Amino acid sequence: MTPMKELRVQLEVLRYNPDTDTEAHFQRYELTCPEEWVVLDALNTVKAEIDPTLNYRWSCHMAVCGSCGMMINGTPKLSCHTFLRDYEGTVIRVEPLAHFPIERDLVTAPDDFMEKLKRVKPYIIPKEKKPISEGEYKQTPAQLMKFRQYSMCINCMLCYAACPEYGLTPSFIGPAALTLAHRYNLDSRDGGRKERQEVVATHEGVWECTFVGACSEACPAHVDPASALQQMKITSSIDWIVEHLIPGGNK
Amino acid sequence: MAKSHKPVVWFPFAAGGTVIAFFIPVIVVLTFMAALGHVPPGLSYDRMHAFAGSSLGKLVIFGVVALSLWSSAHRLRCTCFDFGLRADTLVATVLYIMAIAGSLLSAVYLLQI
Amino acid sequence: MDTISTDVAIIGAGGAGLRAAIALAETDPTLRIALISKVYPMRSHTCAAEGGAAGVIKPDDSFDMHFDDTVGGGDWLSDQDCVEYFIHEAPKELLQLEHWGCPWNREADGSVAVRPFGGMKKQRTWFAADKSGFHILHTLFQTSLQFPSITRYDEYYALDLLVDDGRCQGVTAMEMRSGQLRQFHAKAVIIAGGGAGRMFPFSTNGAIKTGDGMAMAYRAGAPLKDMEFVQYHPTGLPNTGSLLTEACRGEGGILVNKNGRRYLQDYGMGPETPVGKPQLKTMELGPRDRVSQAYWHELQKGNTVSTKWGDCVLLDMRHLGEKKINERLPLVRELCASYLQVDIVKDPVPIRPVVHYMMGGISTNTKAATPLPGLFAAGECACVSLNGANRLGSNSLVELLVFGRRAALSAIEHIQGLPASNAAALNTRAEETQSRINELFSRIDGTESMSALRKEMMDTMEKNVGIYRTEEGLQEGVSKIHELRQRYRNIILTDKTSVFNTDLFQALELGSMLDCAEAVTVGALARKESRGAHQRLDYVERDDKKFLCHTMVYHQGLDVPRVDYLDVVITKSPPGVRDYSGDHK
Amino acid sequence: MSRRPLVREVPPTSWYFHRPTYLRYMSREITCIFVAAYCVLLVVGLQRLAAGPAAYEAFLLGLKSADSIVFHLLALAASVYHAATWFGATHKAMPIQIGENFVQPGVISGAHYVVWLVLSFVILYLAGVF
Ligand SMILES: Cc1cc2nc3c(=O)[nH]c(=O)nc-3n(C[C@H](O)[C@H](O)[C@H](O)COP(=O)(O)OP(=O)(O)OC[C@H]3O[C@@H](n4cnc5c(N)ncnc54)[C@H](O)[C@@H]3O)c2cc1C
Ligand code: SF4
Ligand code: F3S
Ligand code: FES
Repeated sequence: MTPMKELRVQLEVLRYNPDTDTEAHFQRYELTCPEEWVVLDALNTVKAEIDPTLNYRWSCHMAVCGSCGMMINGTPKLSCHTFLRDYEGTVIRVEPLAHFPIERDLVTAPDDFMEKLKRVKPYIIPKEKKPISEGEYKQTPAQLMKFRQYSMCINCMLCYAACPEYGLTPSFIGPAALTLAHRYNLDSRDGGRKERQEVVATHEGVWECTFVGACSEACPAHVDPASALQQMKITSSIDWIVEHLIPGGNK
Repeated sequence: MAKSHKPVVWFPFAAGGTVIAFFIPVIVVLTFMAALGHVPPGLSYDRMHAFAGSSLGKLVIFGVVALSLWSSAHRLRCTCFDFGLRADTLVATVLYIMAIAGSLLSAVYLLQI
Repeated sequence: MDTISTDVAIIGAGGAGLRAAIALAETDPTLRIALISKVYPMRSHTCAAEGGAAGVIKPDDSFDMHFDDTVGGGDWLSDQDCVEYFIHEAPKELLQLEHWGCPWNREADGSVAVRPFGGMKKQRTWFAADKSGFHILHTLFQTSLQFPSITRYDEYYALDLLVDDGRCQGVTAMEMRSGQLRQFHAKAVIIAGGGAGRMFPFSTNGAIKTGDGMAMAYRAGAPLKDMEFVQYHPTGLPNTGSLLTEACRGEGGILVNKNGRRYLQDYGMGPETPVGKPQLKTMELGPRDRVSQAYWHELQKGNTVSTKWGDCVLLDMRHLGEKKINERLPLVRELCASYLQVDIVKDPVPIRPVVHYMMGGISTNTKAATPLPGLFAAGECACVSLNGANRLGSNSLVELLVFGRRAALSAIEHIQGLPASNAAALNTRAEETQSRINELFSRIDGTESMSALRKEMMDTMEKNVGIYRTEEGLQEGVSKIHELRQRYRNIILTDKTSVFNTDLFQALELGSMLDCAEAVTVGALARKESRGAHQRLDYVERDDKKFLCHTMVYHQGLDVPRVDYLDVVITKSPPGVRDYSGDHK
Repeated sequence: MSRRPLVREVPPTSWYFHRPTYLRYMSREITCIFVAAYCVLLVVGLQRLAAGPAAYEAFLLGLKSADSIVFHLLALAASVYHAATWFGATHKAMPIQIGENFVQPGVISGAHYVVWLVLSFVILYLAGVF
């Protein structure tokens, strides 16, 4: 058995407790961890062995539940998928996700995101209703692939923390929610695009996006929200032309 | 929330972005040669005049200039916002008027040729 | 304390809870539904399920075959009336999900595709790449957003059921972001709190799977059923415990020991099948209990590979080729690459069995009703006796749907013509919970550290209640867990503040896990036979004379719980031999 | 005590210093300043062209200065950088699906570069550069 290499890890974690603090401050923890560990493992060790008052969210430890998003050295990351080996010899600065209010320590309030998800009507609005007894809607693999990438979003909100336009203009519906609208728009079973346009094509919708692209860079699920938003700008523009410049087009 | 009229400005922005990407670099090279003192033969008065005199030439020149101007103006508007200039309506009005003015002027000049 | 009045309260917003909520909202839009969950719905652990969900859909398949696979796979401990109901509902539920937008993989003609899975005679596992549970959960969550009658209480930690007049009438829950306790008064309560794999140190389960729902019902008087049946998944990553889905083997991956031998053939799952041509219900597609047990034997024989993560066997998928791996098992490739730094296209992956699933849970009948009136349960926290002594991979995700919906319908039936509740009495119950919390906060003489206690529990479970069990080990386990439950009364909170106090929630979760752990150990000690996932070295045979029955464990306060038994429902398939030797015998 | 979420404002005038990604974005965006300035130059050139040969020759001669060289270099860099970012992004705005698969991003941007080079050479050729 080859022994595991160990790393000396220094974490600098943003702390805030509304019961006792008026401001946030950094706290430093030092510990030794196996080199293959992720930042979340280090936090778990801190919580179990050094400081039980440290708070953060996590569950799956396999980058699929979307709970553990944090700013790590200023970049939004899933802490269960951020490897200590990539930060060897440096202090790792851990902060709550940017652009969301801090509830406590690394725990932010995602209410705004949850509200926006709902607004884009992220569910099938069937083109034609059909009872279960008639079986499945046929969908070819090509039709599936058309939207599949956009259905992979784990709602981790890293893209919101990455997008400066969301930070500057919080009313922006934002990358993940808009991408979800696009996902349903592209689904061959769906007929709800027109309804969703009422949100997508507003100022707060795709038009707030200036194609910074930081959302796609941050996305751990390779959803590429920036591309979805660009595509929706094009379709929304075509809609506008049809509605305003073609006689009878706004029917 | 009403739907936005952003497409009016965004569509020409996107078209302009493509035009800039494909045409501006090479045009810059041409005038750059002039700046270096080697005016390319195609930039001579006669040939330029002939080109701008044809209706296709007029259309091409106008298209490139107007779309590039528009695209730059729109992008500049967003950049102003990004730099923290929050008077967006004012900025937009000024920049778009300038772009339109530039386009109109080039149209007028072209028609004079 | 604020009171929230509702018609039906659902605890848990994973697959089962969301399915129940949607069924309630669709069936009767006037019902007020409170959906309470300690995490945002899409964080629920259903998202981690990879492989897929079983339902008869293809012409060459039949309900009878699904029935036989499930009952045999469960080593005849499944209630056959329940299995019957389940297999017929399964395809309907999966189609319903399809209509709601679930991105199932497809055949070229646009129909739904299915893949092979362990212990199944036919290909009948619907899948969405290797993110099936993820897509099911998100489809359900997103679909639920269209129903105004579903009010979500996200990040509310449910504590105790409110029982009065012999029926369950609500629940107390703490809003995690404020630390405020709320009482929910409801005409019916559905628990969909998920599993309890976190009792064990090495598990595929997420941090939230701490058996709160089970413990809550158990403390309120409902029995826990068949808790000793804990499923080990044969292929977990040796360091993080992350799951490599059974689909790895379904697609053709093989298991080899340090000598390169496909050792499953030595444990009643042979003869060997050609590499890359998996055959249903034999070799690598044997049931999970058998495949995990084979690992244990290899370990005893010294045939395992020793790695820096401990003893392992190898899962070899190289022959599948890069294209197929990327298409069908992208997540698996990604997991191995990042957490083990192994590329499955180029190298075999070291793996070992890992605690995965609780066959046992809150005792329910085919209507998803518990013996406590007004209380219903569905999903992994419930034991409706579908899975018997060993769950077949891909039956669970469907169970969530079938019995989530069933619980909703039963709840609606239950609330018709219900007598008015006594709010004052419920209030008193809720105050008891409040005092319990207050006592925990004000305790200053506590001496036990929570993380130390948790570690002792996990170590005990691993050592004494693992894949193979003995009388001696179980005795030790029972007395150790019992001792830990006593010591738990003496734990001390470090964090005494109100907002998002995870120190507090971890303490409460530890309490739940200890309750569940005691039911597991006590049940295992009493069951003197080997069946499915419960294997005893001292009673190696299945004993249908004495133990063709469900273990029912009743909470007795701080005392050792009471164990009772309930007959298994056999309708058409008498106990037989589990045969995994393939077609060519 | 209870909830008191801490809201952190994004500094509106300096946020782009916070991450390299943002700086890259801003540098892409400010290419428009040089492109716009260059367009103004083109409009002036058109005016000169309309004003007759003498004016136009003077205009061409006027381009010959150190400032003009610097300006041209900046405009060239900006427009090329713009082109690169634009070609790199078209596969996002307009993905092409053939059967089940999408055309690789590299293929789409590569095609753009090829068209770009051909176009540029044709224009240079027509302008008599070679
Ligand atoms: C890694 C992995 C892979 C799997 N793969 C498959 C597969 O391929 N096929 C298959 O059929 N099955 C699979 N399973 C099993 C299956 O996924 C689970 O059994 C199932 O998802 C459980 O769903 P659930 O709705 O019961 O619980 P969960 O999804 O775990 O949800 C539990 C809910 O209860 C809530 N809750 C818990 N405690 C409290 C409390 N105190 N207060 C408030 N709310 C609470 C949680 O917040 C959560 O919303 C897999 C399991 C794992 C772990
Ligand atoms: S789009 Fe990507 S980054 Fe954004 S929430 Fe979804 S998974 Fe996270
Ligand atoms: S970072 Fe923001 S501006 Fe658009 S491309 Fe992504 S949403
Ligand atoms: S813990 Fe689930 S995404 Fe990190």
